[in-house]
Amino acid sequence: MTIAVKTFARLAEAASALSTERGARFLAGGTLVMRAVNEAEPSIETLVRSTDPSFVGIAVTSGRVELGAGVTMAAILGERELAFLHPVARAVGGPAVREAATIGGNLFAPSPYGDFASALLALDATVTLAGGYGQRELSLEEFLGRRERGASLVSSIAFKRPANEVFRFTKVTRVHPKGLSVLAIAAQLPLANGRIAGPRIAYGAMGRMPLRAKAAERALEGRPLEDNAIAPALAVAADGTSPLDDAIASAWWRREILPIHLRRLLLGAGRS
Amino acid sequence: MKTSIQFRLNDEEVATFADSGSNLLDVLREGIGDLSVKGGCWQGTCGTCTVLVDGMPRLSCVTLAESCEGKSIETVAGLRQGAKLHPLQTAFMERFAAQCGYCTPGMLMAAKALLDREPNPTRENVVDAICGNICRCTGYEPIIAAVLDAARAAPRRS
Amino acid sequence: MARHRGRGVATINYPIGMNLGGDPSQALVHSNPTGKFTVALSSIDLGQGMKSVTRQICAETLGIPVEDVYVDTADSDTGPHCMGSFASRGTHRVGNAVMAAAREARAVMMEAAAEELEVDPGDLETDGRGSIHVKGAPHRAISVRDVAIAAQFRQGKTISGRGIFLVPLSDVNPETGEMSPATCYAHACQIVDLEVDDETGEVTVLKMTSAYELGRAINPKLVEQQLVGGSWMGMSHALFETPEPYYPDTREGPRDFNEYLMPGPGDICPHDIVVLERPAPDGPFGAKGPGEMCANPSLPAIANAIYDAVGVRIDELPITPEKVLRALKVRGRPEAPPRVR
Amino acid sequence: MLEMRKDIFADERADNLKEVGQPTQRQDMLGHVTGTSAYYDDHRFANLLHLKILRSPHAHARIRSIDDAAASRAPGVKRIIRAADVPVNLNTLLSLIQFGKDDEPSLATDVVRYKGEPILGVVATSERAAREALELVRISYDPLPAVFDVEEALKPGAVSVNPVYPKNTFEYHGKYDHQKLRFGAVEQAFAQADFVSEERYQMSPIEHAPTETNGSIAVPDTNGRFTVYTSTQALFFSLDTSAKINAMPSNQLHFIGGTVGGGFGGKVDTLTEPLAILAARLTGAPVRYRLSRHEEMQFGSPRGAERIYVKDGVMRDGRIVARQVRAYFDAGAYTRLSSYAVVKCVAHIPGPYTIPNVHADVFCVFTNRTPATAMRGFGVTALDFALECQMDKDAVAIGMDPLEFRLLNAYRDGDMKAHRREAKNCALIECAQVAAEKANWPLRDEFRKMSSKKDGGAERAGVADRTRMSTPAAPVRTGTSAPQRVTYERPAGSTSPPPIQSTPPATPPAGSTHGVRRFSSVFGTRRR
Repeated sequence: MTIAVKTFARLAEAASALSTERGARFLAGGTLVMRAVNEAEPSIETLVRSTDPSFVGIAVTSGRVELGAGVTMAAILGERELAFLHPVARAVGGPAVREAATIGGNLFAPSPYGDFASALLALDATVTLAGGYGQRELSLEEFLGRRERGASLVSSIAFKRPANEVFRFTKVTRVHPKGLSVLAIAAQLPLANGRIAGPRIAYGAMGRMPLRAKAAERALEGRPLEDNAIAPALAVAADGTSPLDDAIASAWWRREILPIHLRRLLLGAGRS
Repeated sequence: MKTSIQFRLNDEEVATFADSGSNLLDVLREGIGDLSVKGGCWQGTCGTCTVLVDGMPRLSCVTLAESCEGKSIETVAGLRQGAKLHPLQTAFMERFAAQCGYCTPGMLMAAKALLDREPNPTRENVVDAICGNICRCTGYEPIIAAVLDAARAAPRRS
Repeated sequence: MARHRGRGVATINYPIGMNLGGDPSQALVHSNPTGKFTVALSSIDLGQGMKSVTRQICAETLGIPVEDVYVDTADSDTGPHCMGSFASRGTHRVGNAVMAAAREARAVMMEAAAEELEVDPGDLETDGRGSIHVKGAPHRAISVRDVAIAAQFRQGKTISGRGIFLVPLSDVNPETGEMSPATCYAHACQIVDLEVDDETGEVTVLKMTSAYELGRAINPKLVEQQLVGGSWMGMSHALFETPEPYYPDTREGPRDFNEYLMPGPGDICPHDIVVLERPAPDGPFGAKGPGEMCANPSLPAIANAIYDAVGVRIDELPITPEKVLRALKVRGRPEAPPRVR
Repeated sequence: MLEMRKDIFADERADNLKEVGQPTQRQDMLGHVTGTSAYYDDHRFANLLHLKILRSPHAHARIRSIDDAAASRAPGVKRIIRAADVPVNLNTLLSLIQFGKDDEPSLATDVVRYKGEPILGVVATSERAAREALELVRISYDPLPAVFDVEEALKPGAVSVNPVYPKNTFEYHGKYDHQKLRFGAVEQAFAQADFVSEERYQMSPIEHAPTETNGSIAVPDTNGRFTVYTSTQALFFSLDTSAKINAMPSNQLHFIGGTVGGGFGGKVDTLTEPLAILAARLTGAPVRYRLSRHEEMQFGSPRGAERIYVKDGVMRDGRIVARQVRAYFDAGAYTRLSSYAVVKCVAHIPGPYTIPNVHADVFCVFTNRTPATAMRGFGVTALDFALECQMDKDAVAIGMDPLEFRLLNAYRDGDMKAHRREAKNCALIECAQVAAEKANWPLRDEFRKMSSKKDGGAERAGVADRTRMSTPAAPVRTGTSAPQRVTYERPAGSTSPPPIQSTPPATPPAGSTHGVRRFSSVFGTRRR
């Protein structure tokens, strides 16, 4: 059986096809889907693509960033205004993967992939889904909670642009400079009078999908970024996480080193 | 279902028919007959099949061939100009940067992608450029040295 | 956080060729009518440089430039039997077979030259540049090309040779293990400097310094390829690789190069290498084989350096950061790790 | 950076060579950098068919039934290959050198013994069609208990993995469950030693991970022959193994290879050629059998997982007086080459040191893991890891510099090795001295002045237990034990190939030479 490839000029048409065609899968960068096609994954019978220009659009204003879901890691790296995201994009694969891998695809990548999604979670991003009957917006958190429940087509992702120096990211790998995540930490750490106000921290590879470090966020509220002050946050850093044992690392090791790397990130000693 | 695919390969127009849904690697090798491109995993994880699509490095094994319609593709078969080797090829030879040679075509194309946009790379740039390409023989050091040599040897682009 | 530096050493030797011998290889060498030689083998070049090493051995033995030799391998219709490319047997076994074949071919070449120059073959020598002349009288010379033409078209001689090399099979005494496992051994000593992060267990290899004794470096560049790549593989075995990360549970076995861990180009370190040559009496020009032994010292040298750094012994490979961290938790983080040296 | 130390051992070497010793460019380098080096898969054939293999999901199970009816009707499928199609469906690689009994089927018949064991093949017009057809095959299994640990496998009542070796150990000399090494008297030496320690070491299996996976293309040639393009590391080894399994005369096969995308020991096992040839015979078309990366990673034979116990007796002055090694090589479900590695390991004990009392027992153990095979440093890498870690611990225990401790015990010319051969051509001391100098590792003067050529022999040349000493020229061969790699001669009357076996015996008779006779080329009789 060969695969049918259907290409649509508009995302909405692609979204319709995705829900009506037999065994349809949306193809963006291909890093995950083409591998499955090569392996003759039986559930894939149709590849749906779109050439909609909005799918690869990047809109950056002083307050807001809106990215088409088809924007690649390489495109992020080519956008000076998105410098705060460059360490995140560079953490995804080698250069050839970054040319293909899209931020939309990253939202579907199973752990320990999906580092970019954890960054977007820390940025409190909203996801816009394209459907045959129009668009729908929901928070990334909500999206991740239901992503395995059915085919959906993400058309764009938007978030408030963080102030300078507020966003931090670190990824721990076994292999350097490129490797799958042992864990990734993304954090927005706004400071007011030298104290943290409204932090937002997300982890990659600390569960089946990117997740918030809510206990640590609460413990950091109102604290300065100093060794003693962050200790309570480190103590609860792993609360609510459920890391996997996989080929890269065990759940035990992930939990053990999470507070170490969170501390390094908070105190500015992390790799980025 | 066979579908027709046409693109530029190393500055020549080529066309072939392939099963719909085929990856670019299989189309280049089986369809067009460019055997300079090697396959190592068909999973997008080893970099062996790296080619340039419109000047940018791509893993041909996870690139839908139909998405390359009308594009310009470069493989190592087109790297040398006539009898004259590309500076990267010369540098790889001088540094003995290949043993089994199987990863070499992909390595060269990954390195070319770097030098085409960054003629004066740092060691860190080179390490990043080849970090998606697995080599099981050399320990990488001779490859890194060769790419740095090639950058020094290449005529400066404007 | 504290990063602790450590240094470890290992010294090893390695047997050349199949254990107990009994692993022959053959070679055929012949000239074309204009004095260019082909070596026919069935041996495999899987990157180690079989074609190149045997080419140099053949040229040296024939006394002609290396450019005038081409190695053709591996076609079972034309290449005679070779046991295979394993057990560090390529340079030693195949090299010897090629040398024997080249000697036989050289003898015919010298006879043919002697006939053309009307001298005794014993009075002739090759200059290594494509010419044969009377010893002490370089002007009384003939080119290898002209010798080949004469041999083929006037004298009716085949400038060719057959070679085989076989270390006779040794038996093993079942009660004592008495045996003759190998005829020669390569040697190595490696010193590894590294750093251990005592909060995460992560190990960063900083420097390798090694001395390898391999009989004769037939080609120092090819030797360097093996030594550099082999040490990388040794480091990989020591710190990274396993297809069964949760053995004896076979879950989560890696399926691809993202999941199967090996050092990336950002994990490598400077490596100072010194090569020693104590010729093996039965090696081709004394050569042993560098290909396998070079990976071996890195595993224990790294393990020993980790102990030197933080005082924990990991005796189970690979030495993952998780294992180091677990051991550190049992032992307690060292303020001043016990020094080995 | 590589430095040649030509000054060392200069008196043993002539350095008047012209081509040898030169940094000549590799003959194959231009091909490598231009992408023109031709690997096995760089050959194109019209109407190429593709073979994919169905593999066991269980580590140990009885196959109750196989239903491949739907698969055989699937689009593009040309042929299903079943165990019964394999002419000689039981082999062991080293039968080529008359070592070991045939113990491994090409396709499993009644029982699968490791996760990933081949059961059935589909030959189809595309790899995709073959993969899709495999999804349609229905197999029902009765899972059996499995054993994954070498020492568990040796316990009484352990699951029996391989019916050819029901006790889970390879048989040495036709009667022993392991290979021994006995030199001197370790127990007495341990009793007298100042310090005794025993440690356990565990090697990991290692995937060879060549960038080119194992594969081959078998092409029906004119005149009834088959041309086989192959990634093998050993051309005639693979040719003869393929001829045996296919019950074909070896000259019906024409193997072409020699340019291989990395091997490291992982391309000796002849994993693809026999079935590619069989598929080409059964379909009359060229067939490619290429392992996917996933198959290569999970089911391609890895480096074995050796477990090694080392017990040392050391004196306060730094002399090692006794070393005892107990090692278990995890062969996985079938022998492949592990039996050979055990003997090589025994030969390597006690490492490059002169120790007067050495005792070793090394086992080749069957478990339900993926069959292990050769890899760079085969039989030695794990032992070196164990011994060199042990050396470090010994040095710490007696408070000696670890490099000086090694130098003190290093073997020298004229010393007696534990396998009862004189040490010659040694250079361990010089390597250690040179590396120490290069790395600024301080050595005391007396250690810097040591030499492999000095102070060896004399009492270091002795064998403590002389009752077992034999003359090196005539190794002891015990009366009734079966010969182990003792002869290249084939049994008389072996020129005609035996009849094709359609249903191989599950357990061949012990000591059978089954499989050996029809071989011609491996030991030179081809040109006799």
